[in-house]
Amino acid sequence: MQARPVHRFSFAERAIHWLAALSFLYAALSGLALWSHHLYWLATVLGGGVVTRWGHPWGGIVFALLVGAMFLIWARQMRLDSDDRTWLRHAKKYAVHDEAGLPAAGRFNGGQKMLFWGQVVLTLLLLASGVVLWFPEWMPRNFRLAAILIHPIVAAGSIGMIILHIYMGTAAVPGSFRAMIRGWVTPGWATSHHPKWYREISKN
Amino acid sequence: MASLAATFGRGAMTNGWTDVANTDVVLVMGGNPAENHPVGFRFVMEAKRHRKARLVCVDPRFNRTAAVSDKYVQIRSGTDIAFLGGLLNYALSHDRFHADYVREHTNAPFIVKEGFSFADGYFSGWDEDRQRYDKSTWEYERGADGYARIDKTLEHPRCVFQLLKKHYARYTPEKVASISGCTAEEFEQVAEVICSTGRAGRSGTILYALGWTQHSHSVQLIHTAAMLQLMLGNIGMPGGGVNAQRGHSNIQGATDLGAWNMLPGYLKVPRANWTSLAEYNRANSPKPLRPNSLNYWGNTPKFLVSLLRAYYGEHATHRNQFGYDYLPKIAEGATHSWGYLFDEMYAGKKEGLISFGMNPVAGGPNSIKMIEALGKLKWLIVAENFETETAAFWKAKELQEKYYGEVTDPENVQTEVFLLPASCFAEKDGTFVNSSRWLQWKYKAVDAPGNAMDDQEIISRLFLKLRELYEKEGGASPEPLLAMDWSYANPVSPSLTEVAREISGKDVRSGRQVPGFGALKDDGSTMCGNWLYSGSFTEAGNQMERQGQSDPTGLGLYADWAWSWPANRRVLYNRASADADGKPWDETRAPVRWKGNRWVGDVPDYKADAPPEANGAFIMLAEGVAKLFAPDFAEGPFPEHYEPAESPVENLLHPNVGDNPAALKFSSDLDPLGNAEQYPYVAITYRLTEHFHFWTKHVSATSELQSTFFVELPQALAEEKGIASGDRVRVTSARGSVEGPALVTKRMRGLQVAGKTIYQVGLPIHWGFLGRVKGPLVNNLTPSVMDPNSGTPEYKGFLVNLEKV
Amino acid sequence: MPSDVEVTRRGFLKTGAALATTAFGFDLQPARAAARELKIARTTQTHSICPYCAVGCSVIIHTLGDRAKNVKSAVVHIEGDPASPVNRGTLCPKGISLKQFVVNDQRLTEPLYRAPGATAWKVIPWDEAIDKMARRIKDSRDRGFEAKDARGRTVNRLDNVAIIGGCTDTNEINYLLGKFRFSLGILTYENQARL
Amino acid sequence: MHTVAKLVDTSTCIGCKACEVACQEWNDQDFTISGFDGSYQTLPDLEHNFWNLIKFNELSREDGQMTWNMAKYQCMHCVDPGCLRSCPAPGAIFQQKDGIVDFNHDLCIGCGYCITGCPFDVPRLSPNSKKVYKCSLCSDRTAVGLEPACIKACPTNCLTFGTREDLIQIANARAGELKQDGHAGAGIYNPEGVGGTHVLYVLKDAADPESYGLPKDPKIPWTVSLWQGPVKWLGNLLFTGGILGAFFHYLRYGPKPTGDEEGSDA
Repeated sequence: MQARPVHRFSFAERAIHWLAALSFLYAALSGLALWSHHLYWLATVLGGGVVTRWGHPWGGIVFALLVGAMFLIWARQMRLDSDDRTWLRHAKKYAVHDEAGLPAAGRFNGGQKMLFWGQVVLTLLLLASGVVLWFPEWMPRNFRLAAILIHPIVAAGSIGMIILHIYMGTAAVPGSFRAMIRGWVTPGWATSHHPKWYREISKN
Repeated sequence: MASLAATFGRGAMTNGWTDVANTDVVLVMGGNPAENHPVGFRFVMEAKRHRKARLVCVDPRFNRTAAVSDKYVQIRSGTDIAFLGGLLNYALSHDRFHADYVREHTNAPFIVKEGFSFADGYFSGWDEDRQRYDKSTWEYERGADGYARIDKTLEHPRCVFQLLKKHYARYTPEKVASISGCTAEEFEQVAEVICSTGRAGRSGTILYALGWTQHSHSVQLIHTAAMLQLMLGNIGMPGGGVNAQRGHSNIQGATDLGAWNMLPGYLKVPRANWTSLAEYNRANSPKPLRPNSLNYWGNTPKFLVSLLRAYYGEHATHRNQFGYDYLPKIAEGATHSWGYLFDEMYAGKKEGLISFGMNPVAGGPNSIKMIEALGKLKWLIVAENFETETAAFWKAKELQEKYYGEVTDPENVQTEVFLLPASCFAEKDGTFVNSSRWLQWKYKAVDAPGNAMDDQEIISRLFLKLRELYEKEGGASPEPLLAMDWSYANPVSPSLTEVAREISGKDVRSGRQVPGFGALKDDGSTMCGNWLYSGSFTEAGNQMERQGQSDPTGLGLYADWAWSWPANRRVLYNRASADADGKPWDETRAPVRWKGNRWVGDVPDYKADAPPEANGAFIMLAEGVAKLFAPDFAEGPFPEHYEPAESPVENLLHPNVGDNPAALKFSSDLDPLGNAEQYPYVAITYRLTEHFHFWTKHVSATSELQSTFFVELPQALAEEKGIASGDRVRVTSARGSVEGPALVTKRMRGLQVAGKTIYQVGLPIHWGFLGRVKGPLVNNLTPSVMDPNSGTPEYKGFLVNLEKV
Repeated sequence: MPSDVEVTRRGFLKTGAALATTAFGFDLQPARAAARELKIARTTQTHSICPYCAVGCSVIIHTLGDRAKNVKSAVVHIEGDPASPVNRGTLCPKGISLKQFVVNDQRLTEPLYRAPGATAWKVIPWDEAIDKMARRIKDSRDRGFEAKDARGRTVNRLDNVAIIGGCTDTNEINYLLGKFRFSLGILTYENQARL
Repeated sequence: MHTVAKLVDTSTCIGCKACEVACQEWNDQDFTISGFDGSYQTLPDLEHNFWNLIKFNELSREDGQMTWNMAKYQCMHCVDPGCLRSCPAPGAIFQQKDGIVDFNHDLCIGCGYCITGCPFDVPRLSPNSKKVYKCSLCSDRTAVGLEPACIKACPTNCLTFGTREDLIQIANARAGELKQDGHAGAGIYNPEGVGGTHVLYVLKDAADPESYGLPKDPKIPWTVSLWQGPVKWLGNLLFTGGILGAFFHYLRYGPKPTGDEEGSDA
């Protein structure tokens, strides 16, 4: 039976997501080059230390702008409701594929919403601390001292989340990657992962 | 320098830089060596570190020297004689003077003629009409043998010692404090330290500079210091002396080679009444005043004839008195000092001025008068490394009008100006004489830039062109010009080595260089350009090039480094470092020692083989000893405290005689003096360590260090006036005004003088209307009031008003 | 950006030894030879004396080249001469920046002339300057020279022309200036020594 | 191997600025005309092209006497340099065996972390080259056996150059002299917080280095230490843990069932 494709992500959503992904990848790799001398070879790959130091803040700015765009289009949909909270409480069950008793997910499940809000907050922190590190000559010393600690901690958290996100979006949930590449999912995929959303869009 | 020459016999720093390390007490007063001679100051720091020497700083400002001093006292500018007079009184009344030294090496035992007196601010002999002294009562009483009478017990009521004691008894600590603005306690603390050197075994030095020489009573001021050092037995001693720190690289050399009314070697330019060589020699070869006086100036004829022989070569013969007539003769009573030069120029009495490396517009005093005076010239020739305010004086209106009173528009300045690019120190060889009297040879490193020319070539080409014109056209008395010897191997640009040989002198017949001035003759058989430098270039070669390091005495004499005038002697008057029997006052610090048949150590300032008792220790003076009582000066044989010409208070010692009665003042319309009602604050001008005079405003490194002129003022005054650091203030004197940001400091405070609070304002001098950084000419403010003996202007301690702009 | 890659690799090569010993350390402290070259390694050294104050510090002037025929020497550095007992190599801020005094774009390089009433300098050749100046001096001297005074005494003096300066020039030049002064009979000759 | 050091005896500093100019001159710095800021100090602070600054501190003591403390300020060449610790570009900052901490500007990426890492606030970013500069202790001169330019210039022997051991001895002796001279609080400044420094000071009042413009108890900032230490290790753990966790999760649980496997390839 050939299932009718279910439209999940608009072109704009997908474009913003992938631009964000690319800029995040660049910022993360260039950031990692400066994270440790042992990863400094990444700077070499990315065009050398001076270029890396120059490009990293710009990558970050682009990423932050795109996170801003995502915020504009998704913030309303990312509000946590009571189902999400219940879902989050039972996230462990989700992880081991024991989904009985989990509330039905809407367009985004609780985990995805947490990723969204997490990235929004961390990106704001990265942006603020990053600007301080970008122009050390203009910044008060205490700001710089705070930023030099906050930026790597937040970056590490952000990268950690994205590792999880990539796993989930590729290997862990087949069909998700296609959803973000092509924009559609199968009715089965929709039913099993986002039943509440599927019900809603089927009504219309 | 006039002062030291009269007191000791020679106008130069007595000891030298390296010797300062030998001292126990340093009095820095009238100078700021940490600021202006940082490298010379290193010997003070060595003495502090290695000898536990005490550094006392007495100055109107808490300055860089004060910052590392052990004791600092703030005084009012222009009250140094009061302070030093107080020290003399302290030494005498507390028995803190070196009695044996005073008896042996000074004129303290000399008896002064009856009739000498001091009362109400005047010494005996004041002629109110002529505004000068008749000095006939300032003389020694002579015995039947023609020599001065002495009393070695120092008890005769008219002996110098007793007169001195009486004169300074008025300078009590309380009086000093109320004149100078310090407290009596501060004064006594300092006096205790200074006078601790008034015995054998302890040396104290005095370091001074332009803070002493730039007063209307400067020569007397330095004489006071010299008297103090004599009373304490510190002259001729390593670590002692009165050490003038001179401000320019070759000020000493330029003076040694004849400036003002001098020929080279401090031989006087003839006076009109010395109509023949014989009369000159008579007038300038003093008679000894004591039987044991070596009286070295008795050799004047040898020095003069050798000089004339160097000047006029083959034209100097027995028949023409060796060309004596060629020399210009000064009218009796005339002095051709700075103040007169510019006063006469301003009055239109000068046609031309040639300036080699001087900048009177910036250097002043009274810059506006300098500018206007230069505008009265027909022509002005300036040889310089950089365009100076003097060469460009006609631009003053255009470039920095706001800093001036009325100056003339360039269009109305009719002076023709030649500005010649000269080579700088690195671009020619030759000798500089430092403050220690060391003649140090330098070598040429590079060529001058562009078409800049060596000074010797500029002078020579002008000379040769003039000679050519006079040969071709004749003119007014060409003889002195045509007789002047210019027979150098390359007359257009004489080799400086060749000139150095001429200065040191040679035997005309053998053509051999003379070994020293002892070989000079008055019969025309020797020639010598400057007897003081005789021996600097001998048959053994150029002594000034030497770079030997040996210092066997450990006293820092460095006899093999360069060459020191006179006769490579390093510590002047070193014979006075020992008692009558030749026993050193301090065995650990003996520059010379008597070995039974000769003196060893430094070159003795004495006959090398004369026993200790043979002569007096001060061989240049007719007395044979140093002069506490010195009739040479215009305003009295003893220094007396006189207020600056512009003073905020009356003279507390004698209210009817305020400032120096003999001071030189000028009466042109540009020479007004201010009073304390209109101008209530005392101003001082000074240098900063970051700059050298008016040169380094062309150098970016030093311009970066201090880019901006500022007005340094006490915090209390600033608060009173509502001025914060950085606010723009205007300083005005009776002559002109300057503007700049205020530097408000706690380092200067109000001083209690005669019951009044007196504030002082500090003005660094280094800016002008040309250079990499620009600023006002501080000398717009300074008065053309001069010391009567030296003609040095009163740059310190004049009155100003101050307002926030 | 191959050049950056190259630079980075060179950096690693230089630090190779240190890397080997601190394989996992984060505090990388590579020791290596100084990267800077001594700028005065092969200059020509000339002994001189500082022209500023009267302490009389010895300096060493370092100039470009070895005085070979085809070299135009230029001052590249000036520092204190340790041989001098006066300064033992030390200098003050003015002395240490002497190079900038010698090599300075504000130095005068041509004779300049300002005609009466003019508002600007004009460059003139040396020969013309010397001719003009000698003429001015001679005219003034001819006008103002006094061979005998009012009482008939020989005075041979000139009081309408004065010379100032010399205290920043060498003895030899002062001596020549003195000869120049007395050949003309000039009475007024002042210098900074007396100010 | 011996290490080299500079000694600054503040009791003999006359604020002549010879060291400032010697530094500028030797390092061929461009000179900028500074403004007036109401003091004798050349500049308010160090600059990327001004590595050696004498700080002038005007203080009035309780007894009404003035002191005018002058002290040279420059890179301290710490034994444990905060700049080096925080530098992300390998080899851009290095510590020579003789103790000199120097920058290799070919490798400097201009991130400015060293500025933050330095407890003495010394390195400065150049707006022109976008690289960071500071005193190199004249490593070009010391490499050929010459003393640093500032040391050579100093007229009052306030500055001394030598081995660190010798200078510590000299400094202690000098502090002893000052104590005898009535400065009971005299001592040396060689702050332990950075493992000691290769620029040592003798202070008349060692308990109050701030009156000479020196920080009281300089340490590498804890944020820098935390970042370079635990944060980095925890971060590394997080990254590797995250990747390995995902991998083993997949091995154990496999992908989520989608509900319509056959539709996935459409």
